[in-house]
Amino acid sequence: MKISNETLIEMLRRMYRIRHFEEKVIELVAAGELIGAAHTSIGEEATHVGACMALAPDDYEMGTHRSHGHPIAKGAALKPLMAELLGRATGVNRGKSGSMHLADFSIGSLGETSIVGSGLPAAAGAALGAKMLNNGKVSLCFFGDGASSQGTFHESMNLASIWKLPVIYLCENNGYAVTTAASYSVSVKDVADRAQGYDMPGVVVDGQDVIAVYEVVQQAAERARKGNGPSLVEAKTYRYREHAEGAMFESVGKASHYRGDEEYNSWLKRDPIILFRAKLVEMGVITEAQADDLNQETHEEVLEAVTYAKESPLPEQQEAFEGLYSTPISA
Amino acid sequence: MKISNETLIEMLRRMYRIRHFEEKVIELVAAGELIGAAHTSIGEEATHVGACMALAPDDYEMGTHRSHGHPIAKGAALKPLMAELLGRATGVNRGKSGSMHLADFSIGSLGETSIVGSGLPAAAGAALGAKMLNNGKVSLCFFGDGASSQGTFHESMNLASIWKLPVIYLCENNGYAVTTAASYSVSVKDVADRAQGYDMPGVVVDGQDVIAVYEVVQQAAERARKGNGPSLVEAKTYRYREHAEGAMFESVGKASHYRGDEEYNSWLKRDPIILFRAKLVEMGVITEAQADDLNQETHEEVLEAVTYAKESPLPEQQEAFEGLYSTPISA
Amino acid sequence: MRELNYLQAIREAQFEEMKRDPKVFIMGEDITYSIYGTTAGFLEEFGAERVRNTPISESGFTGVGIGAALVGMRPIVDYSIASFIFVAMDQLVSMAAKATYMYGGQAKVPIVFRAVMFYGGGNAAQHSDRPYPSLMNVPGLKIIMPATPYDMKGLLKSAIRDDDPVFCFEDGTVLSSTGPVPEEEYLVPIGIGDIKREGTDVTIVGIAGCVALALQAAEALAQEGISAEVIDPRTLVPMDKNIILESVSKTGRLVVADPAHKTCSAASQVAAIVAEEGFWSLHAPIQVVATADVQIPFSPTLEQQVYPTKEKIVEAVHKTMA
Amino acid sequence: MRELNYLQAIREAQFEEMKRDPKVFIMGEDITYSIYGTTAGFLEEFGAERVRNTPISESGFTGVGIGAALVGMRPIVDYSIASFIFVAMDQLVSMAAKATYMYGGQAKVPIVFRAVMFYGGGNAAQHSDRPYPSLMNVPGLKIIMPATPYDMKGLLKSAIRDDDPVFCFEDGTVLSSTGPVPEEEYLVPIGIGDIKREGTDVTIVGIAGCVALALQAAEALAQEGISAEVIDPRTLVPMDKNIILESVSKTGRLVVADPAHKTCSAASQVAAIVAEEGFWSLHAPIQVVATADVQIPFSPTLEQQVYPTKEKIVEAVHKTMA
Ligand SMILES: Cc1ncc(C[n+]2csc(CCOP(=O)(O)OP(=O)(O)O)c2C)c(N)n1
Ligand SMILES: Cc1ncc(C[n+]2csc(CCOP(=O)(O)OP(=O)(O)O)c2C)c(N)n1
Ligand SMILES: [Mg+2]
Ligand SMILES: [Mg+2]
Repeated sequence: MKISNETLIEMLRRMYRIRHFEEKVIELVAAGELIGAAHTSIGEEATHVGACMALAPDDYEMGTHRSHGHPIAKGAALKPLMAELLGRATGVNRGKSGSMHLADFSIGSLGETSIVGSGLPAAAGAALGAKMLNNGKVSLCFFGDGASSQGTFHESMNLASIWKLPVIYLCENNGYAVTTAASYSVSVKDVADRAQGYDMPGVVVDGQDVIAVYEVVQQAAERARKGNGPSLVEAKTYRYREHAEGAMFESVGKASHYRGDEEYNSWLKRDPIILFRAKLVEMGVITEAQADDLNQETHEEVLEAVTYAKESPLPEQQEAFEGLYSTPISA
Repeated sequence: MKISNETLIEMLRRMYRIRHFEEKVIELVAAGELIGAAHTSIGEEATHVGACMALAPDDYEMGTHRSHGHPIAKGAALKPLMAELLGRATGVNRGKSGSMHLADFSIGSLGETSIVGSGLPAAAGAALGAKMLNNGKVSLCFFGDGASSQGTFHESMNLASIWKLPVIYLCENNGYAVTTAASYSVSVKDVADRAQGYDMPGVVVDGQDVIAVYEVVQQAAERARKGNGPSLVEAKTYRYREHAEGAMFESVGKASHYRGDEEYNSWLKRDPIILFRAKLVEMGVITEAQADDLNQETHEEVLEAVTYAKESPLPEQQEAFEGLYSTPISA
Repeated sequence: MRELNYLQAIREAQFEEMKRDPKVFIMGEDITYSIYGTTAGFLEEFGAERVRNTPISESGFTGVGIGAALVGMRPIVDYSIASFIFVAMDQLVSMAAKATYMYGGQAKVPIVFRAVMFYGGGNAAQHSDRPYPSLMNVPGLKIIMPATPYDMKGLLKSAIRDDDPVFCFEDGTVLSSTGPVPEEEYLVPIGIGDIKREGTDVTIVGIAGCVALALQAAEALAQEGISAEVIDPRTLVPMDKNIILESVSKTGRLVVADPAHKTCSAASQVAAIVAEEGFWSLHAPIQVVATADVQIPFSPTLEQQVYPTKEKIVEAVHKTMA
Repeated sequence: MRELNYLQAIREAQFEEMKRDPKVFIMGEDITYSIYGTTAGFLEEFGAERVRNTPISESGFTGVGIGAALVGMRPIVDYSIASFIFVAMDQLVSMAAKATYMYGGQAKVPIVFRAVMFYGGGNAAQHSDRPYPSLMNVPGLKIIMPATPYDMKGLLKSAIRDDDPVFCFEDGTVLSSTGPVPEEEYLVPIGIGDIKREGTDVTIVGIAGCVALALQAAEALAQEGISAEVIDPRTLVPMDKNIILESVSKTGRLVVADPAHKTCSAASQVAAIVAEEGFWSLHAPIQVVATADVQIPFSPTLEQQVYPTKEKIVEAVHKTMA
């Protein structure tokens, strides 16, 4: 299936956006301007973008504690996201959620959730809603290799299968849950193998190859829209940073050597952005110059987002006590 | 592998014991002498007994709300069990547990638990304990087709596999969870197929054939004792009664026709006791007369258990407030 | 007026709301067979899409309900027995209760959770829980606890129309109790308590099944010439403080009766509110009559000991009058 | 005397008990890497059998711990952050808390559950829970809440030696706080409170991190000539009522400070106990200073608003003196 140049270029743009956004997050954490746990997606951009671009703009997406890249890949505006990370009133969640729980309902991002495994059932629920509302949407749920050990994985896969829900479970297997290797915690070679146990297709894909991810997710989405039910896709990818930003994890990383240098460097060589950029140039979709511009533009977008965030007001103290309910109490 | 006549006869004895015990339970419920939910195992005796007899007498066993047959199959004395069902001070649990939560630690029955799926992790834990204590024991966990949809199933299978725990997961697939067909709620043909997802053997066995169950469980137990880890065994069986005793379920059963007469009768024809008894006679292990005696003896054991229970005192009221802790509070 | 029992009131509320709004649907284990009667005839009326049997996957289908609510559906999740909600606790706490606030108002979670508390029937520790206090400590959930068929129908209908997650706890000791329920449509607002009996000497706040016990106690006390006012908060979160404080300001004495375990019970919360905000009205110590802090034993001889009773409530009132 | 911080006290308690008893082992996610330092060096010392990394399966490994305890092991289950225990709630409630009672004493469940409550650090609603009140309503669990390094080491060692399930909640706001911890072996008994500061005018009961705030408040109040007595129950279940009631009988005034959400908090329970059993000693309304009944917001401007503070405690004391 042919992917339009426009789409290909948009993919690269979003990958750069995520990369620049995350690099800025690292700076802000180091500078003490961004507090709380912050998990970056550097190295996993192809998985995020390939999956989200394969969906319709208003399809549903749910994600994880590694929360920034998913909505950006889905097309979220950067300013409200960055403002959220800096706890501003203009944050997409009004400064209520911070880094681990971004959401942008305007582009189908129904919420990143930081309790590992907690988003899987709700993603099936959004798919059930789509089915009952007959709105033709599909639901995609990002989850990690670590999350695949939660009971909610099993329950969600089973429910999605027996009800033939239009949902795609996308396992971002970056090899580790914090310091714990998937090779230790997952009792089977590929998480995708577990799809058999739920009578649904299970596909392993190279998570550093955005086009490969795009294609398998597009097939899964088609299958879902046709009413043929859910799919499990496992993207093999890698995070280039420690589990989270902040000294604690740095030291853990350094001290533990839970990822050998050799492994680490071999993955660095497969930087999804470098690979995809080279491919597009080679394909003649863009020139090096145009690619540099994309890089430049997205970097500026991020800088503008930071400026916007820093210039935005903090929430009124009173707002801490507001917004618990959607239906105010009659009493 | 040759099974001794002694063992074969003991199997039939325990199957009769369960049958008579359960038939008495039905009477006691109907008479209003046994209160609370009571789930019988009539029709599933071969699965209980085949599995438990394949274990060593002091191996561990954990079970479900359908709680009577498992400890009996494991070799528990009937009197304390029946006394428990009648809420007597002499009950195996001092009248604290009733029908759904029998346990007899003296024969390795570590507790039946009535929250569906809640026993699966603890069974893996008993296996971990056996491994760490190096006591050579294996742990067997009964669970239903309905329980296989709980997240604890997934988590337990994965943990048992990565830690190579000496545990046997025995799914008693009687086709239904209350009124819900496994063919509806389980997304795969056989629960045993899910073993692949945990890199452990998964075997389907005829749950009406006590010797077949005995043999697969014995192999699983051997594997476990050798340190080769867990197994999943699925016994296809059937309950001849409604989900639980009591008018509510009777009416549900009658009204719902969730099990067609044809299906029901085809399973009745495969009554595990009739089949096994005939086989033993045919094998020349026992005579019809000896089989009648077994039937008679076990029936009398049950009657004695009822007499014992009825003659036993009720607990002292004060005991309601005792036994919450094993270590009394220093304060 | 026409009389219905508590289960019929649940059925009617669900039936009417599913008729009214096609976005309302219900799911739970064996729900099409309606073991307790609250969805009798629903499969025929609304079809299998809106009356969904679930596998035994409480966290899974709770989360499915939440996700469906996030995109505009209005699910009713029926757990049958309240002891099973612990399996779904994370979905209730981390997702249902937190989404609206955490996502800055982007998320609406119009979902109703229902569970019957089957205590007192010899089902022992794992089937007799009254777990609402554990959820009362979790901001974001609304918790209703109707004690009569009238309140049940009216509150459940309000819950289904509410845009927030509402947990409806049903008391197993009053399932067959009947009471007047008008034919015509009505709602009972969430967050408003009710004076079930007027009195002047002592206030008895009854929770769930203890409302009926409190009324029996009030009747007995009347014989002795003690005039007890019986208050039913009906909603535990948000709690109608004022109706309790006003009653206590009149009577000066408070007994709280609650089927939950005493430690951190709803009754303790009521006592704490009055000790903080109604202290100057009190003429005597507050008395809490709740279930003992032990697990629920099976044997009827034992089980009968642990719960609040009419007698225990009367005795508590006597203490406050002493 | 030698000083240790709170995390070092946890580490030392675990280390000593694992040395003492080979049946003690510990499991949790990434525990061999000891992200918080409480198991630093354990892998080298005790090996991978007794220092077990778990997959992210909180119900699964909680149940595994329970099963291992049933057959004679003495597991320590480290959840790291307290917000994750909801995933394991059913195993905690239906299995750990109920087994001993329900099986008539046949089952012993010697297991320790540990979780740090990381609130106040900008981790927002899903990572900032202080969930102990939800467990206080569940009979069968013992719940300890050490507020100082000394109490932490002594109580945790007692918990590991206890034959019942003990939940140890650790307060994230005091992790780096230091205090004297003797070199020689000692135990702090479960169920016994402690007077952290003597006083005569008002009793301040502090829970977890609020003990430190209460002491700061007492210091400030001393400047005004108000003598506050600070009580730390140290164990929430079973609660040391007497130490609280005796203090209130002396001071006649009570403020309870608790980082939990106010509704059905530990503070509400303390207030209820005193309103019932210490009423005649009270000269003024009880004041509860707890976390507001909203979820925890991320933005520091917002998050700072919701928790108890030294100032709020001082203000509450002023109210009781007014
Ligand atoms: C229920 C729960 N347990 C533990 C944690 C702590 N935690 C946060 S992220 C994480 C690792 C998740 O690994 P994975 O699912 O592979 O996602 P990744 O971080 O690799 O993207 C853990 C253990 C949590 N947030 N929720
Ligand atoms: C967590 C939980 N959910 C629901 C129930 C109610 N319930 C009791 S038994 C049962 C069916 C169990 O089916 P299965 O596992 O196949 O065992 P079977 O009864 O067929 O032996 C259900 C739904 C329960 N006890 N626990
Ligand atoms: Mg990972
Ligand atoms: Mg079954």
